Amino acid sequence: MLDFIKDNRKPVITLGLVTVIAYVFYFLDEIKTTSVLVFGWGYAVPLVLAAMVGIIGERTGVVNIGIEGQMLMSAFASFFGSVITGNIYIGMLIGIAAGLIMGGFLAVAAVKWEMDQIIAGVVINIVAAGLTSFFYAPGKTLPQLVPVVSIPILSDIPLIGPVFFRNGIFALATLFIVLAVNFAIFKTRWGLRSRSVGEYPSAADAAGINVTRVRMMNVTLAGALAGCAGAFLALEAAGTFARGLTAGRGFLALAIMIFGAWNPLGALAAALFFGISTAIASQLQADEVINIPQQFVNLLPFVMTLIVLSVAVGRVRPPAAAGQPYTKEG
Amino acid sequence: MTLTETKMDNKIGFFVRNQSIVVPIAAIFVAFVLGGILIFLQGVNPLVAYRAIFSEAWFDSDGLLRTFQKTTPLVLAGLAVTVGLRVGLFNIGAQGQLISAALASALAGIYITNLPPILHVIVALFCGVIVGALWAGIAGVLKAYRGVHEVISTIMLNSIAIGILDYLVSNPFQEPDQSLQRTKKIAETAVLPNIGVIPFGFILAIIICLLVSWMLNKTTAGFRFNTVGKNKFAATYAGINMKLMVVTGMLLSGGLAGLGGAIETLGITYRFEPAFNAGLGFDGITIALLARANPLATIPAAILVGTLRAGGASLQFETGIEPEIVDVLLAITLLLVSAPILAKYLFKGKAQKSANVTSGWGN
Amino acid sequence: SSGSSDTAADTAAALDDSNCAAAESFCVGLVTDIGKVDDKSFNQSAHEGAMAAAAEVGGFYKYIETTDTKDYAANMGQFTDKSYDVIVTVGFLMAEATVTAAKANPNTKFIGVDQFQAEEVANLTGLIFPEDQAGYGAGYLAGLMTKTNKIGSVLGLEIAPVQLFAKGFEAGAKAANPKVAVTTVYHPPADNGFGDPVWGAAEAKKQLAQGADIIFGAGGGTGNGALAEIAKAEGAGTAVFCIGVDTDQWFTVPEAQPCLITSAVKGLTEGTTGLVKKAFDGSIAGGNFVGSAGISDYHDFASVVPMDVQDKVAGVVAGLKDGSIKTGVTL
Amino acid sequence: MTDYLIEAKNLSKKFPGVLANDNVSLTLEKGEILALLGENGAGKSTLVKMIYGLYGSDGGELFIKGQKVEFHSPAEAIAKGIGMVHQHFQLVPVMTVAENIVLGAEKTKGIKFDLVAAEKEVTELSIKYGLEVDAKARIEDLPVGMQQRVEILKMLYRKADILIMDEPTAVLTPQETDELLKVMQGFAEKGVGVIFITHKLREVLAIADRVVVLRNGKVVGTTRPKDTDQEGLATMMVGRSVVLDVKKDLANPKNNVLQVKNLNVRDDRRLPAVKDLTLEVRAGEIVGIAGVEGNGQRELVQAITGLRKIDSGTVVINNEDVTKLSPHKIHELGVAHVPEDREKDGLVAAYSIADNSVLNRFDEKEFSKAGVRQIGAIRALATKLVEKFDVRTPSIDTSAGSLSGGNKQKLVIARELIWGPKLLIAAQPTRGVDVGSIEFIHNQIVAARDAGSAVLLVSAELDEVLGLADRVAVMYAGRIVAILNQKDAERNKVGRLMAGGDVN
Ligand SMILES: Nc1ncnc2c1ncn2[C@@H]1O[C@H](COP(=O)(O)OP(=O)(O)OP(=O)(O)O)[C@@H](O)[C@H]1O
Ligand SMILES: Nc1ncnc2c1ncn2[C@@H]1O[C@H](COP(=O)(O)OP(=O)(O)OP(=O)(O)O)[C@@H](O)[C@H]1O
Ligand SMILES: [Mg+2]
Ligand SMILES: [Mg+2]
Repeated sequence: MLDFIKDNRKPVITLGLVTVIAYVFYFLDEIKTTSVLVFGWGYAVPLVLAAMVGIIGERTGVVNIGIEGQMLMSAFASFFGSVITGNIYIGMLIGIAAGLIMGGFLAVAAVKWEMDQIIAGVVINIVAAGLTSFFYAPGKTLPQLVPVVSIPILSDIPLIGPVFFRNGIFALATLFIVLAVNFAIFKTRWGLRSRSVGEYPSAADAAGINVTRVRMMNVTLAGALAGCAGAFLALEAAGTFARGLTAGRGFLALAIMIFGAWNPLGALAAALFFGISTAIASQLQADEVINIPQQFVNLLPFVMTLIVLSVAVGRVRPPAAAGQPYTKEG
Repeated sequence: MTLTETKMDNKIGFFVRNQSIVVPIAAIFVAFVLGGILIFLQGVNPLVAYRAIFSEAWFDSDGLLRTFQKTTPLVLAGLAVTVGLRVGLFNIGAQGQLISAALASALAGIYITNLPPILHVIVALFCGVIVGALWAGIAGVLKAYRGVHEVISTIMLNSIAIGILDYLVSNPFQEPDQSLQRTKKIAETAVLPNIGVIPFGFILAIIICLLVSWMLNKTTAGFRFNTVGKNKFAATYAGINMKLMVVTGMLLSGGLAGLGGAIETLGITYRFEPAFNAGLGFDGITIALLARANPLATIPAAILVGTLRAGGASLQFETGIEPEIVDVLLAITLLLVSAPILAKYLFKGKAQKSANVTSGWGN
Repeated sequence: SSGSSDTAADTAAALDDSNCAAAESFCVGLVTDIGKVDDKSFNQSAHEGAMAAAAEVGGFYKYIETTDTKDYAANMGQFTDKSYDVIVTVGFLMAEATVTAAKANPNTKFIGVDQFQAEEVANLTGLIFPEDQAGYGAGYLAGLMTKTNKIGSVLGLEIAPVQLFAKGFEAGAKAANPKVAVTTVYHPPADNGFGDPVWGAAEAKKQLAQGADIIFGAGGGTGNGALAEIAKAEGAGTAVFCIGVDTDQWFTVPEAQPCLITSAVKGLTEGTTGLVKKAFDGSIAGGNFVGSAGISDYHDFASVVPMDVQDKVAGVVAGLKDGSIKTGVTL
Repeated sequence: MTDYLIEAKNLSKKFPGVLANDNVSLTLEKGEILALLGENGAGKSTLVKMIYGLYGSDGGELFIKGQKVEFHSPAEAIAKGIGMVHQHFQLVPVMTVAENIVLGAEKTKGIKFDLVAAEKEVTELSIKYGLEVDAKARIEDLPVGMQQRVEILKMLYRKADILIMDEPTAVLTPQETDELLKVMQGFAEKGVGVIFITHKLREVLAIADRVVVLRNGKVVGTTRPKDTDQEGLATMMVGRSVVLDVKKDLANPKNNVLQVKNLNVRDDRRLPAVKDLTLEVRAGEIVGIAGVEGNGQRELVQAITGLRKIDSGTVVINNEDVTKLSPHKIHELGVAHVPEDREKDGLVAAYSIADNSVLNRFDEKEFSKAGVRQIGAIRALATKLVEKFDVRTPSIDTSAGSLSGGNKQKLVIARELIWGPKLLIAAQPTRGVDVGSIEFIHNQIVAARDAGSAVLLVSAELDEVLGLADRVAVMYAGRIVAILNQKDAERNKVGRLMAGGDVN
């Protein structure tokens, strides 16, 4: 535990601070605070999941700007998968499978073909927007609702319980996914190898690690998380599919990833920060406590992010080989 | 080897040497074939569909004008992204810069009233360029002096621009007695004319494109940009001021996007309305990548996108195929231009490896 | 959906609009606002109305979905080039382009849905609706039904028709129940302001948690997201309710049925059908045509909404229609 | 034949425009140290990279321990017991020593990577072989000598019995080199076969059992140290005799060109690196800085050339205070700089040789008129550089990145020397350069001095400093601990000073 805190000082301090502030508000107004945080976390969930996709990719040296498209395809697949099979659980699996396929596409294009990684991602985004729009069929509804699950004991903690531990499947899983990704990247053999591939692929190669295979595998598997994010959006958050459902969240997730310094817990903190400031903006609009046009109130999350980044965090260093195809001569 | 064989070889050699031209053309061709299959699956003859697009976009005078009109801001947005890429900056914010500039030039076109025609146009264009440049400049300064990554800052600045403009056109600058969020029309003196089917803005865009290309390839300033983009350590060693380059790179990039927005306002829409410029900045990314960050190549890339978009409506009218098919065509083209598969298939061992266009997250 | 294959003008028929100019053929074209004919909202309603009218009178129907606001004129041009008899343009964003096209094509009848005509053009009819009245009626119902005295609205972008609905809703609720508190939240300015069900759902959830028991979802996909979220909430249909917008969303957003007591509707479909038919028999006149606005059927909630409430609301809606009640809403 | 650890038969390797290896055959026995010699670009690195599975071959056969192999990746070579130390260290800078050593052969505890065990094992291993390192230190915080140890430990950890070392001594101090040579001999005694690439003939004669010489991708001869000497080896490599000692006249120093006073500078980790340093260099003299790498030389050079912020103190060049000036302004005052890391700082790999030859002079009048680049003048300069400094390249349009290491260095030296700078600052000017080129570069530096340039030479190569410098400044822990005239600077004394010892 102590080690954990030491390893992750910045995110832990940030999250701790947020928690303390949240509880202060909680004692002032229980209902408002809880509901604002529920909104904030709900908003953060797809951003966190998508940021994990970005982090896994970049930690392995592959920039994934196609998260937006990967999520959109998965959202589409999970929704229509549910509709067609009549079962949301099968739909979820179809969504995750779609994510895997999209991840696999990026892997083949960016790793195997050594294509410019940004271009490969942009292609995914355009294709996804085009296809999901082209094949969209209106008037369909989900066969059933995603059940809300309460985790015993944890869900009874005031404030934190209802916010984090009383949720749909994907929202619930997200916290654990973040912890798992964090553990995997920094504590496992897979993580060590992946990071070496993302930092200095030729060193990894010289140490006998198959750079191409590690990259292919990670980028593909990360696609599954994009699948979870897409399925969350369609099945849990919106309960439907709409054209352009992801609405730029894939790009926002990249910002979150950088904000969080390519660190899963950092991304969690950044996404919560962003989600909660979005929620606060909507609450300020609803309460009309301050008399400024809603357009300005709603700038809060964006302006805050810029301020925090320029005042506090400063320069962060991406994984050294992110964006560079690994070419073996000869 | 016989004489004819040598001749054959020379002919093939011509194609091998000009791969950078052959591959995109082949890519477009293959994309249209694949797209044709999709169209065929919808029960429509692909040839009819493509004829609908091109007869509208190229062989109809109104359509041709619209093709040029659509191409114009795309050239400039593509250039904006290209210039960024050359300095190692990934400007996702061309959209925000373009729309801020569109409003700025509209305001200049409306509220400056005592200028003669040509001067008024110049001033209004200039206002757009300045505002676009400054909006991007914020990201440049944040990056140079506070280390804020331009990908984050430009994404945030896009949203901030949308919010501020929304407020401005629903309040202080809204057209009186109008429930639409939009400004008044610009004065006649600020209008950029069309010359036959060619908008004056298009000519301007082409000139700027040539200038930027010349600047990047032939001038010392361009050498500075390229060096920073290719190796920032060597650039520092070579005495190039990195901070200054980051800021000027963003200013130039934003100024180009801004010019796109200004031309759009003064030459096509004549006023500012938030929905007018939707997606142009993001198309700019596609175009810059399609052109492989080569300024001159943004012209054909933008013409391709402009043509498909101009012909899209006619496609639906004639065949019932949804206009989104156009994006699928573009995506396939981009994929084939950038992935080595096509070149490998065409040229086997002689395929040239094209260098990366982007440097990941810049540097 | 793909193209118009699920409409009256399916592909086979679409190949044959070559003789629209002929007197015996009646061709109807529709151009959407930036958006699609399956948007579960005003484009879809107008589309269905025009299609129904064309089918009824044996006419021919086709549509174009606009993808760039700068293409309105060109898209209308596709129809005028083929001498279509009637062109329906949807959405107040198209107002100006429609006026221009109408003036340039005096022999074609134009119907501008949601387009107020300040000056009369003989061959252009604006189909307009008093949205504030529809909102007022819905708000009146909400004011009477709320137990918590807290109601809310989850809205799309802050533009004129949405503001009219929202302000009407608030005015109606306050008129019915002075103690009621109304929360009004617009989507932040963004390209997807009318297509963000995720945000809509999150906002609805938040308002519910803060005690609102009736929520008005008005803003395309964004509002629909709110409706769907409320339908999932605890007590949906018994303690908490939702109200739809534009059309009777009982049909267009079936996932909202568990909570949807009514929708604040404007008669888009009937209005469009009626005007197209008038254009067919030649009785259409220029200027503005005020369509109906009110609230839709209660459907399954007819038994949940008390009879006296139903009566009071019906009275208010009638009063609005005959002008004896004013909403007092201005923009 | 089964006795050979490695037997290569007629290996060939083509690169666009270059036949890097042309039917190269070679053998390595158990316990043998085989030195590979050759000019820059002769194909040494290419050959060993093929053996290590980094490159595929375009012809020929390779047998490892009698078995025919065809490697597609280093992993396969590693499995056969081959280990390689690359000249460009293949270490992940942000990871620790232990992590780097076990990378690719990690032990796990449950699903966790067992870092504690790795650290313990690495510490034990390093003690056992007398190559002490801090297992927990991050690579980027270590001096190059230490990084080299990590590379060797990496191979030991994998129990390699064939070691390939590509210019391992290029970045080492004399002491470190001697240690390494001892370690290599120790390996050989245990039956390990070693392929050793170096440009330093002294090292070859000291430990090699056999020497294979490559030229233009072909084996041009095999010999044994006892049958030859430095001259003989040099002649075999270059095809002519090479003068190994620097010939120069006495210096004739004139006015002060560089004056550094009480300089304080910090390193990348914000720790003091240069402390209260004072130094002068006059026109017409070469001042050499001797010192173990990592004692502040790099920061000193960067501070003088404007690349690093100065905490306090002043730098004056030609009577102008340049303490706060930009690298550009300082260059304009007539300062040439051969940077230590040519790949990172000195060249743009993607640029052509022509563009690289004006990398820091692109805006001079000659190469830029009214902001427009003068391509003709630039190409003329590049052609001159390539010819005069014998840069081996197909053309001046070739990208600098595809030059061999030594040729990259020659290009940078050429660029910095050609314009007659008032002050030349040369950091590690001959690192990785073959003997023939070293001779040439040394002569050029002396010629620059004689033409009136002030020269500040920083080199980890003590012989180079002693041979070239008119005055030797010994740097230790960020300070100049002694300044000696060439005649007083004897090897042992300087060595002691470099290690922080006393003059006496
Ligand atoms: N990946 C490559 N692509 C193109 N050419 C290459 C490549 N690698 C090496 N070469 C060329 O092959 C030749 C041999 O290079 P190599 O690196 O083997 O030389 P070397 O003997 O190691 O030289 P040095 O002493 O400078 O290290 C050179 O002409 C070099 O430019
Ligand atoms: N992308 C590339 N394209 C062409 N040639 C390259 C490329 N990368 C490296 N080379 C060349 O490959 C050869 C081997 O590269 P490496 O980095 O191992 O150098 P080296 O020869 O071992 O070290 P040094 O050159 O310093 O002695 C060099 O000649 C280098 O210039
Ligand atoms: Mg070499
Ligand atoms: Mg070398």
